[in-house]
Amino acid sequence: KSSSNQGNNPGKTIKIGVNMELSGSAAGYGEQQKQGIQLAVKKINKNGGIQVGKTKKKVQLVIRDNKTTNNTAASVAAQLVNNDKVVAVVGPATTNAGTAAIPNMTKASVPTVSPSATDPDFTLQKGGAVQKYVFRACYQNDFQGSSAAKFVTKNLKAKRVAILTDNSSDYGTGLTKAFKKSYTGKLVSSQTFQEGDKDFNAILTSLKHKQIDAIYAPGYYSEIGLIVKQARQAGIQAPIVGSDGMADAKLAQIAGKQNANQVYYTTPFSTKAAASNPVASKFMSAYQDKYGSTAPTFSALAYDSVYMIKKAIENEGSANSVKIANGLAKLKNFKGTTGTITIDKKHNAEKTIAIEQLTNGQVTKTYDVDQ
Amino acid sequence: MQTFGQQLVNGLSLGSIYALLALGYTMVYGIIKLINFAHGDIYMLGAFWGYYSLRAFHFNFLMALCSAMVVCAVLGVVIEYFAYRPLRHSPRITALITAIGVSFLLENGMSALVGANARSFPQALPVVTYHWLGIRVSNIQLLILITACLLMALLELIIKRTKMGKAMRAVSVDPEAAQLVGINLNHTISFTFALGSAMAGAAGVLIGLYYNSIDPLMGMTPGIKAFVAAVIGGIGSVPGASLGGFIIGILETGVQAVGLSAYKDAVVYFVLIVILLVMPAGIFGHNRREKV
Amino acid sequence: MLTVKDLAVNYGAIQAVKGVSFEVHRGEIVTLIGANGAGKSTLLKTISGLMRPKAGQITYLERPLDRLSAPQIVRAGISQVPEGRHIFPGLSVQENLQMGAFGQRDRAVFNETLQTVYDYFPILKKRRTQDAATLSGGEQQMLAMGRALMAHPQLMLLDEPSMGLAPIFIQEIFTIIQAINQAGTTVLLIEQNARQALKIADRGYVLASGQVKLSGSGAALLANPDVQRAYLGG
Amino acid sequence: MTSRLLDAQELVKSFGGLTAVANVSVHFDRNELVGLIGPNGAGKTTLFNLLTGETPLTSGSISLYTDQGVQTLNGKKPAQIAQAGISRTFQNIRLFKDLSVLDNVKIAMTNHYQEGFLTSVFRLPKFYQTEAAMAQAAHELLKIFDLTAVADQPARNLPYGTQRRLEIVRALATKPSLLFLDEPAAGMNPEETADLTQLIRQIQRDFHITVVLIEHDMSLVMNVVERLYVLEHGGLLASGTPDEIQRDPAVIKAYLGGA
Amino acid sequence: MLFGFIIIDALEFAGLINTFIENMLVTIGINVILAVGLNLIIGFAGQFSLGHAGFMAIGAYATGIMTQTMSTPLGFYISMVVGMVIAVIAAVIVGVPTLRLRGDYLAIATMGAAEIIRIVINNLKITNGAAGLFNIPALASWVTVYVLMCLTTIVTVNFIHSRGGRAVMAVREDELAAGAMGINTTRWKLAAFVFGAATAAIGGSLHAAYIQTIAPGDFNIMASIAILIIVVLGGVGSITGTFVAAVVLGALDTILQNFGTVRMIIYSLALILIMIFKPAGLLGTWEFSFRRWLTKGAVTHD
Ligand SMILES: Nc1ncnc2c1ncn2[C@@H]1O[C@H](COP(=O)(O)OP(=O)(O)OP(=O)(O)O)[C@@H](O)[C@H]1O
Ligand SMILES: Nc1ncnc2c1ncn2[C@@H]1O[C@H](COP(=O)(O)OP(=O)(O)OP(=O)(O)O)[C@@H](O)[C@H]1O
Ligand SMILES: [Mg+2]
Ligand SMILES: [Mg+2]
Repeated sequence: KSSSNQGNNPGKTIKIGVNMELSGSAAGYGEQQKQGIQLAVKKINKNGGIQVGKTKKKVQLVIRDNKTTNNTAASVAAQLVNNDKVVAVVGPATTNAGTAAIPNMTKASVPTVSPSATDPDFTLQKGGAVQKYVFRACYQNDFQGSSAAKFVTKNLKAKRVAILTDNSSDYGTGLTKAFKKSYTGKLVSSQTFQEGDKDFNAILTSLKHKQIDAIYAPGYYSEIGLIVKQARQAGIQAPIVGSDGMADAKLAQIAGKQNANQVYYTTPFSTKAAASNPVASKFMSAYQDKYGSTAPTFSALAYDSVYMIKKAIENEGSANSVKIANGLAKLKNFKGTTGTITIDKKHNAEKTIAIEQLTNGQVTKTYDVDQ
Repeated sequence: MQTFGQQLVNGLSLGSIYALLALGYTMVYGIIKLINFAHGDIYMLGAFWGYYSLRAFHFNFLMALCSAMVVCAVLGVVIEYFAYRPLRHSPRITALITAIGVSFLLENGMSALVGANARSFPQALPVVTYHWLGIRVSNIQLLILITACLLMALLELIIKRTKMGKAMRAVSVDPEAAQLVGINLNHTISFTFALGSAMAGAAGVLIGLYYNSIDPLMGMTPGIKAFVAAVIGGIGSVPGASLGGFIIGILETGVQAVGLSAYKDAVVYFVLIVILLVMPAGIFGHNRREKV
Repeated sequence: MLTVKDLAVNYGAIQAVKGVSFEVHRGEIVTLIGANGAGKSTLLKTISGLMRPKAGQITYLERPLDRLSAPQIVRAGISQVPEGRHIFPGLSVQENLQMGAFGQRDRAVFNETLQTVYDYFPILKKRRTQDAATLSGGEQQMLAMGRALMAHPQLMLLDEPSMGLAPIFIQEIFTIIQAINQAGTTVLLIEQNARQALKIADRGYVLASGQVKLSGSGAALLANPDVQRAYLGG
Repeated sequence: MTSRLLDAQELVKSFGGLTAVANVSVHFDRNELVGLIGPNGAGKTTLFNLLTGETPLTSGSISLYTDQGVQTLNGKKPAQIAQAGISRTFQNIRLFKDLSVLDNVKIAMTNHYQEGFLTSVFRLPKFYQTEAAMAQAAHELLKIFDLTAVADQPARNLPYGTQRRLEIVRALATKPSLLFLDEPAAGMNPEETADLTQLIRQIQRDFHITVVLIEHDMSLVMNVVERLYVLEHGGLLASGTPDEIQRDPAVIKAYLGGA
Repeated sequence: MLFGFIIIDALEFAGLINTFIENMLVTIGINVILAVGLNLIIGFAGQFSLGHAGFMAIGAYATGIMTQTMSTPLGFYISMVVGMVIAVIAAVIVGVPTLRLRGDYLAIATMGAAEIIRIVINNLKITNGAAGLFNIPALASWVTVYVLMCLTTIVTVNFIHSRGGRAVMAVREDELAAGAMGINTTRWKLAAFVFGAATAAIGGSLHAAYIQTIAPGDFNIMASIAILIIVVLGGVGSITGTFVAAVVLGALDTILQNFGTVRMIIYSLALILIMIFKPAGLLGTWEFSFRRWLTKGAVTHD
């Protein structure tokens, strides 16, 4: 009753909320995203802030932890929009927490940009209409999964594929679903694991004698790294193909450099391509300076999320939350670290996808996948 | 057959890890009937100690292992002193909640301190893989298995043969009477925590080395599994904890080997329930039915 | 040997012992009798360090006891046979006796004491490898006494050793208490079986609702009509 | 035999290698006061446990004679046996310590005052009627045993002797025809024991029930019981009137002692 | 209770309660429902169950799935009843064998059972696997939650103060003695367990319909533990304590949102300290003068 449909307006500063998984099971990824967000805001403020009409306004972050739980994500969303009066929110990182936040965001007419919620339906309402205030900076699963399937068929010429899915989140299962939909070869085996699992020897041993041409393993680097390591140690040399959740330098560290061979993953954020992308290379070096390591994909996506909001404000010439949502919906050819992004009708981020190949832990080759 | 042998090796290595953790659980539970929820997190701290001692202090592997055991032992004693000792005469469920609190504190404290991210563990021992009848066994797998068995034997020896061990048994059955024969309750309980936590520290370093990946939440799931292992084996019993660990390890491996990986944990819990229904105090537990 | 002065002990808000004073001299058997809930067990627990006094002093051989922990008190020469026996189930009879000598380091002394205990209680020797939990009530009581003896006490505190025992055992237990006393151990005995206790006691105190109501030699109390009416069944 | 209440034939109970009760046959008639004595570990409590279903029989048969005819108790659960009219007290007091004295008694009446789930959860009028009836019956019992003053106290606050008395009241509240008392005088001093002796006589008289008691205190046993069974090493050593038993040399040697 | 409702509603109309506060109140309300049921099982029946979240999941998924096609208030209540029925069946299946176990063994067995429920949900098609269900119609408002919270509490308290409640407490105090008094201990333990499960399902339904998103991860071991914490913190065996603890923890959780990353550190420290200084829980077994409370409860109901 107190919430207006006019949305929130900025005060002296532009308040951007962060509804993020900073504790709980997704804390590792949430933390990387927080780093990207903070890096972006620091840079924006160093340059004087965001141009709103005629004045420049600084950005103020309000960071809140949603504990990787749905009801806290909803509560954090409510607090950000009602009490903190933010004009836009970045996060949550996961689809579940993200969807839990949507009703409260919508009620307050404040847009939210998730750096990494990948479920195809995340941005959609029940009937299929678009969620007016929900956006994302990453691919949705269908796109990434089908790209992987194409790559496996065309480039790797794999006729027999085994799937190893992270079964504890929508990320792994969604990608698997998408992969299965477009892969036409033979699925030899489809097994699952849980977030936090460390021992994959049993599954890998059972795959060993099945004449597999490739393994599709969508998931995060912490588990896939171990899968790569244990597969190679078990003597499985088949290519391992994954998704952007493993696009992280830690993958090779965990797997061991000598094991990280014939590893491929779909990614918007090619470290190799970054060299030719000035936005990305600047971000890379800034991240390296601040945190002393190679920038992970999640940080890059979160960084882009902030800049997408900035761009929307500048385009609209207003930092009113409803206007920002309009601006985000109309975003075209936005140059981000993860590529050139256009927001489509369903509020998905359209951008090119690349596939990177690791050899001895280093990115040695980048493939383009044409759609 | 080869696959079977390989899976057996997989199961045994996984089982020895659970066993190593279950030992600490079973000891602490045996003596003060506390499900020490923080045990898995002490194991995590052991792994992190190993990580830093190898990287920053350039310890060799053995030194890292031993120092982690010492550090974790001290930590276990400190936790007992501050968090559990004040509650010794309170309902057990209160101490359980405190243990959960300690567990949260260690997990989130470490996340805040070093970041929630997974990191790779320094490879302090070069991996050597032995082939035998087509079965691959790595030196680290052997190391873990042997360490688990050695520590188990050592523990059994301490409990059955030494004076402290007898004191532990006495305290566990009747703390008041134990004091009346001159046993210092606090020392005995501290000793138990030290011993149990040292096991967890050793497990932390070994597992860090084996899987090469550690993070602040790594203790949560294995902690619960290890407790389940201890219960299956008959909580309070050292051989039981080891047996329980191996049962779970082999069970998980078996379930995944036949392609039911999605139901791996469900099967473990199902077997747990079935075992408890047949043997309500676990395999080696004595079910002392209350005598009226 | 043992002096208790104005001792008060509480369980939370409940005052179980309200200012009790008494003495035990070396070589004596002293008995405390009194109704249920009079505070007898509480008193013993306080002497042996399981509970802390709220007020008053306990001195043993000129030393204050109230600062010492239970294990320290055992080492100082006081051992208790607790109410309800409290043997260690799961440990064998012999292990139970070993636990009794927990503070003891000298192997020879240990063996000698063990021999003495087996002499008092030959049945325990027969059962020495048996799990203590499977002993009968009377045997458990003997084990509890044997275990206390293993610590080589100078002062032995006995809390209702005859409770729940068959008449034939009761006689035996009192005989053994006398024998232990004869061998040089001072005994503080709590009993519901007041008649038997007073018969073997040098002196006795009558406790009622946390306070000493009467005291005197065993024989005098036995003859006291009040005691007869209240504690000896007329 | 019209006055027979319970017949136990050739009861055997073994725990692993140990035979705690070996081939014991006992019977109890209506309105009897029977004693059960024997050395520690003779199997007295175990025999009670067998008769009340607490411990399953190894072999043997137990029959209860009720108005509806003969009923076998073999294999029945304690709760079923209690419902059939056998109640007991325990060697170590087992009251519901944190509950009030009144609730202790009401709980024992559970089976005599049925109130449906919905009736009680939604507080229909019948609930209040049943509760009132139950409370009244409970208060009447408490009055007989002089416990009215402490009706609202938690049981743990009562002195030991009173707790023993409450345990007997609780057992009576189940409206038994047969009552087992396991060492009711343990830990009581002679004065309290004398009171208890009176009480047991009174119960048996006023409630017209059969009472069987285990006791080591001969002043109590020999004063109240009409008949005695003596157990030793799980077997029946002797049975008879108190006078006969007191003179039986075997019983003197195994149990009573010389004094 | 009616009174509390009027006050809060008035505040809402006055605009003092925004979505954020409402969110907090709803969470507290749902937690009260869950914790009251668990307190019945743990505090009154003395059965240490660690699987409450499993039954909550059943209620939540019943609502999540059924209201996809029946997105009306009636559909919501039907789904709630269906959830309760399934939860009751599941509780019987789980309870009959496991309630023979004691203490921590029971805890670990119920935890295992709840995990099995969760894993099955995680792998079923109809539940949409790990992705869970979202866009669940918003059929529960703050009012629904409040009314159901009062209703379940009243029914639970009425149960506790009836013959069944006494039987259940007798089982807690001394199972053996209860059996000897003719109380069918298995049956009453099961009754309490099933009752608790049914209320957990209500909590789950409300959760699904209010948050509009559910996933198997919402109902893991940690979720069961969170409810357990409320029960113990309030005082095992005190329904009033459960209320107080749910409110205190709900408020604490909300306040801690301001502490960013260290929120969980503060939370865990608070937990440890409260337990050390208040080992019997905030209220022990104390109950708010419930004679008056009960009559008031009966009035609101009748
Ligand atoms: N753990 C306890 N908590 C609270 N009160 C207690 C506790 N133990 C004993 N009491 C109370 O303290 C008083 C004294 O108890 P104590 O056991 O010392 O009596 P006692 O003389 O040994 O009796 P008994 O002959 O029954 O052994 C009693 O009123 C008893 O109810
Ligand atoms: N549950 C059990 N498991 C194993 N042994 C048991 C069990 N219950 C009783 N016993 C054994 O059976 C024998 C008889 O025990 P019971 O308790 O019946 O003796 P009692 O005659 O009541 O003795 P007391 O007079 O000391 O109470 C004892 O040797 C006892 O150790
Ligand atoms: Mg006493
Ligand atoms: Mg007996």
